[in-house]
Amino acid sequence: MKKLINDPGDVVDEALEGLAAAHPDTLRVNLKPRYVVRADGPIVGKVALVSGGGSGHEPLHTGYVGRGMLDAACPGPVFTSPTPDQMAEATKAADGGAGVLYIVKNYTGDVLNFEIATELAAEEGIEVASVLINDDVAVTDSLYTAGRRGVGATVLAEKIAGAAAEEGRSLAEVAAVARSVNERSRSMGIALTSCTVPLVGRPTFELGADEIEVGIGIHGEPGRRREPLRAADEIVELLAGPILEDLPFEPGNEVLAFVNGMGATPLLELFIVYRRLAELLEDRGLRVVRRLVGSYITSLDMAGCSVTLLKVDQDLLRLWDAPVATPALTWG
Amino acid sequence: MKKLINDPGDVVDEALEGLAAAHPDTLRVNLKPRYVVRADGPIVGKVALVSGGGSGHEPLHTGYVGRGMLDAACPGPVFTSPTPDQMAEATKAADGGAGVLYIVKNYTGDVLNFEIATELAAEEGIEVASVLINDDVAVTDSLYTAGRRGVGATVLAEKIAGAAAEEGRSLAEVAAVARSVNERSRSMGIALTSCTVPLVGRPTFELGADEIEVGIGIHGEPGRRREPLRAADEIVELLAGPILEDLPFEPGNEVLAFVNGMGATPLLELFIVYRRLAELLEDRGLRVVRRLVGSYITSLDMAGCSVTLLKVDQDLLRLWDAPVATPALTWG
Amino acid sequence: MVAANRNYLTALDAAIGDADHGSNLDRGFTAVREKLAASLPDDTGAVFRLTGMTLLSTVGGASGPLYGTFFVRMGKACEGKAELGLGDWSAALDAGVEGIAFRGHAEPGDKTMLDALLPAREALREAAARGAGLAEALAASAAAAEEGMRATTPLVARRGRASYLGERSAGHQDPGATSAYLLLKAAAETISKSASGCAPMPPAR
Amino acid sequence: MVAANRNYLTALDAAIGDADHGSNLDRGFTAVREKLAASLPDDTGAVFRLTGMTLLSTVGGASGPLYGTFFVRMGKACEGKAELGLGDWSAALDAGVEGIAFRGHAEPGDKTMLDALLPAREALREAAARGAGLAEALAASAAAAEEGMRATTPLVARRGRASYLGERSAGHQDPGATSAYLLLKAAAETISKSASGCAPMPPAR
Ligand SMILES: Nc1ncnc2c1ncn2[C@@H]1O[C@H](COP(=O)(O)OP(=O)(O)O)[C@@H](O)[C@H]1O
Ligand SMILES: Nc1ncnc2c1ncn2[C@@H]1O[C@H](COP(=O)(O)OP(=O)(O)O)[C@@H](O)[C@H]1O
Ligand SMILES: [Mg+2]
Ligand SMILES: [Mg+2]
Ligand SMILES: [Mg+2]
Ligand SMILES: [Mg+2]
Repeated sequence: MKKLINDPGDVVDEALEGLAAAHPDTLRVNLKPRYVVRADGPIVGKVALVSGGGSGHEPLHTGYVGRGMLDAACPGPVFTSPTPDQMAEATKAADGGAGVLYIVKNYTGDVLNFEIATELAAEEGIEVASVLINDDVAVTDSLYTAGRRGVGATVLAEKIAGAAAEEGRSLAEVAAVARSVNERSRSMGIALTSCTVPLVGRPTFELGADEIEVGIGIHGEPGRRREPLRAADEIVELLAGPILEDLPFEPGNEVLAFVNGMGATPLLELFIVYRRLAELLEDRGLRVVRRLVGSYITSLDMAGCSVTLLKVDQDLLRLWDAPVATPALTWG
Repeated sequence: MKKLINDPGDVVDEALEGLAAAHPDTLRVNLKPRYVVRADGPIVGKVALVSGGGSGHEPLHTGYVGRGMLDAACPGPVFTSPTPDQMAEATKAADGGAGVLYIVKNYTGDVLNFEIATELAAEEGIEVASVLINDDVAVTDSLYTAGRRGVGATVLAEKIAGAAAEEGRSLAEVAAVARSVNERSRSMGIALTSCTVPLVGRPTFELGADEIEVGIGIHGEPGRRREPLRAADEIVELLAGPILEDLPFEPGNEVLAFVNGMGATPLLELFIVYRRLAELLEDRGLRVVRRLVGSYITSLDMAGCSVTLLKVDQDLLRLWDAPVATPALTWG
Repeated sequence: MVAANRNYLTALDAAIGDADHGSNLDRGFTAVREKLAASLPDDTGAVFRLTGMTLLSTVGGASGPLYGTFFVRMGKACEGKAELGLGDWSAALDAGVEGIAFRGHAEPGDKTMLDALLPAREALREAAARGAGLAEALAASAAAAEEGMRATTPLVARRGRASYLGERSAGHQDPGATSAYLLLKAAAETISKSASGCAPMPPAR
Repeated sequence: MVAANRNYLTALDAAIGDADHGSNLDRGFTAVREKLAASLPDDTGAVFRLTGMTLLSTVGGASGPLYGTFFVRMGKACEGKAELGLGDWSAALDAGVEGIAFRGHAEPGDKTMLDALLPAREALREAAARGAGLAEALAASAAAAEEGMRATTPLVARRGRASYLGERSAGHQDPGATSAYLLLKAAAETISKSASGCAPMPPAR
């Protein structure tokens, strides 16, 4: 395993210390238990957004703490959801008296731990609402399973709901915005290589030199199937097809198109992917009105990419454009 | 070779098309010859900043075109400096009548091609000044060699000189600012893995599982020496030592600390690197007043990092903080 | 027990999950051991409760809330008891297993830890009904868990991370069912060593 | 010639440079071939000049401006000449090599293309002085370039990208010296085939 780390068991805490040192004006890091909060929080009278999940997806979630996005993030160990006590502490630290929204990626661990945190917050008299993100079309949806994973739409929901909270909307309204982002988003990803969990020291799965994993999540889980390596343009078609069909996205729809790198894929390649995606969407009669290209929700050192489409409306668009000032997303 | 690309010969043009599609509000791309200009340029009465170099270092330079930074960038083929005709066209497209500053990384190819471009611009009656960036302490400096490479300081010089130009300073003044950034900056990098040039299809060099290359540049050149892999903290010490000695940086100095990823290294690891760097600088009595952590000047899919320190003064600090709106750097 | 099997559990989780089940439980049970070493409550219920609360706040993932709830519910069932007879063990296991079902909404055959735990609690009930000794009963319960664990191999997962793999999850043994069996086996072995039953769950190793 | 040796030149450049010398020159000479195929000027000087301008605008890197300048200067030296005798060739090579030295500021022994070109132009001068035939003279020139090229191997680079390697650049043959030799060899072979000399640099293949 070749990584810029010290003791593999210290990866999460040391990265958090580095994050704190690198962004002292934006955020504060607490290590026991682990959570990250806005440096200027809690914001009295504002709905607070709290998210969290396993580490290894950086900049998600800790890099999205700041004005216009998250009030707090709870990082778990690598690929392991955080615990209820972290979430409870983060909730108290972020609460500005207007309620707290949990943005929860749909993984059993995240769901259960946030569920217990919700019970703990209720005991403290803090009003909490939760929105589940489950945008991954690679997973067959069914009432009788754990359902679809939360992937790319998480970034969009955190940005857009964050802007809604910043505007002073109520807990129910902010939750509705986050839910709407999730309902209007679909994603799918592929891996060129596995990732290596520091405490494990070996790649989670082995891929041949000419193979890709199709339908991966963000935890180094193997995907739905293995296929031959192919040109970037064909990979885009492989990803866009199921996404477009699923919602479905239809001619005339205005969309935000998001090409995401899995951690070890350079920007040069992501732009090659985006090029074909933009072309394909135009061919299908969709109007791409906003774009995001970069490594925003990753899987350690995995090479690969995911595509997310969000069907926007005027409100979502305005909220997307609203100012944001976090380590990983900044504009306006 | 596993990359998200189509024909390896099309990598640069396709990535440029993707960049153009992804940032239509910020920049325009011209393909024959290749250059990228601000969408709102040329800015009449403003000194124009033009840079360029081989591709494969993204977001450098194309991702830094926009308000407060570059007016134009000329991307060459992968790791090969662009040609004088591209530069001449970009110069004409960017020129706002107040002169043009070339920011040139010190590589023979870049230097010679920009030299010829300067001759061409003179024929067109455009006033051009050039600033050479050569901040890499891994290379022994000498009058009789090609001298030191330009690496991390390039990003800082483009941002800071870009702000100076935006403020309306004269060509000589903007050039002086860029020169000052270069003189006050020092960098050094290491690689955990080689990169693979698309047209070559194999890694440029082979590194053992327990080896790192120390003193690498940004073109997959092997470094000054090979050493055993070690903990991130020790790698930081390996890099910081020669940097601090060289300028030298001294107790009480205010510095901007920049930890850069080489392309395939995830943010999690860069923050672990930054953590130790911040600690070490504090121990040496330096005051870190600004920080930049991320993959800003890369070497395709190389894993590794570089460290750059800039000794700031009040003017440089103010210019660093000034608003910037490019695909890869945005604030204010 | 958990520390010794850390890499085994993680390898199982690498095949159909995210390669962390072993380190998750190791982190949790290491914390439990430290807590119990610092002060071991007399009350078995309190031991279980402390174990559960510690797992809840240190494990994370899916298994943290599930095993946490398991032990907290067992603790409630054993409240105030210094020693546990077979009937107490059976009632405690019932409560714990129901806690997991309540928290995780899994059904039998979903390829989860429940597929080891449900047969284990049945075996314990039966042993109690036929008046078996505690050590024998716990051994039977662990054996049933082992069988349930093995039976997860051909299943297609419907809960947890393995469910994302769809058909590809078949052919691999479930990590959570495996850790559940290992916990029950450790309990059986401890009780059998301490001869006449009654020691609470051992500070897992 | 260049296309056939693309991978060889790139491999040399991978060892002490950035693995692009072969593709750089291939790109350039492919463009030259197309330009000359479209319309071949009568004037040898114009052919060289067009070659140089095309290399300048298509190669990039260090070798683009260097070989570009080389051919542009050769073109100037041959201006207006439809055929080149040995004296013309020698004057042209002198001009070209001086162009490279002017542009690149390299000294003999810096481990660059000059280390092949300087001995080549000496050999051509000498051959002209002793009244050799054109084909023989160009062959001698190519042979001197080959020797110069081989002599770059032990050198520590002081110019170009290889200089960043310091001592580690020793033990590798310089890619630019190699391509310079290959160009001169191609010129010698073409002239020797066309028997009585005078064809301009062949549309390199
Ligand atoms: N809904 C559920 N009900 C019961 N057990 C579950 C459920 N979801 C997952 N599990 C169990 O949890 C185990 C995985 O635990 P672990 O790897 O620690 O968590 P994570 O999946 O979050 O990484 C699975 O092997 C399975 O036995
Ligand atoms: N200053 C110089 N003078 C003469 N030749 C040089 C100089 N610098 C580099 N070269 C030659 O250029 C060759 C490298 O060319 P190429 O790989 O195409 O460009 P780059 O180094 O920019 O990638 C070297 O092998 C060397 O022979
Ligand atoms: Mg996990
Ligand atoms: Mg090059
Ligand atoms: Mg797991
Ligand atoms: Mg080269």
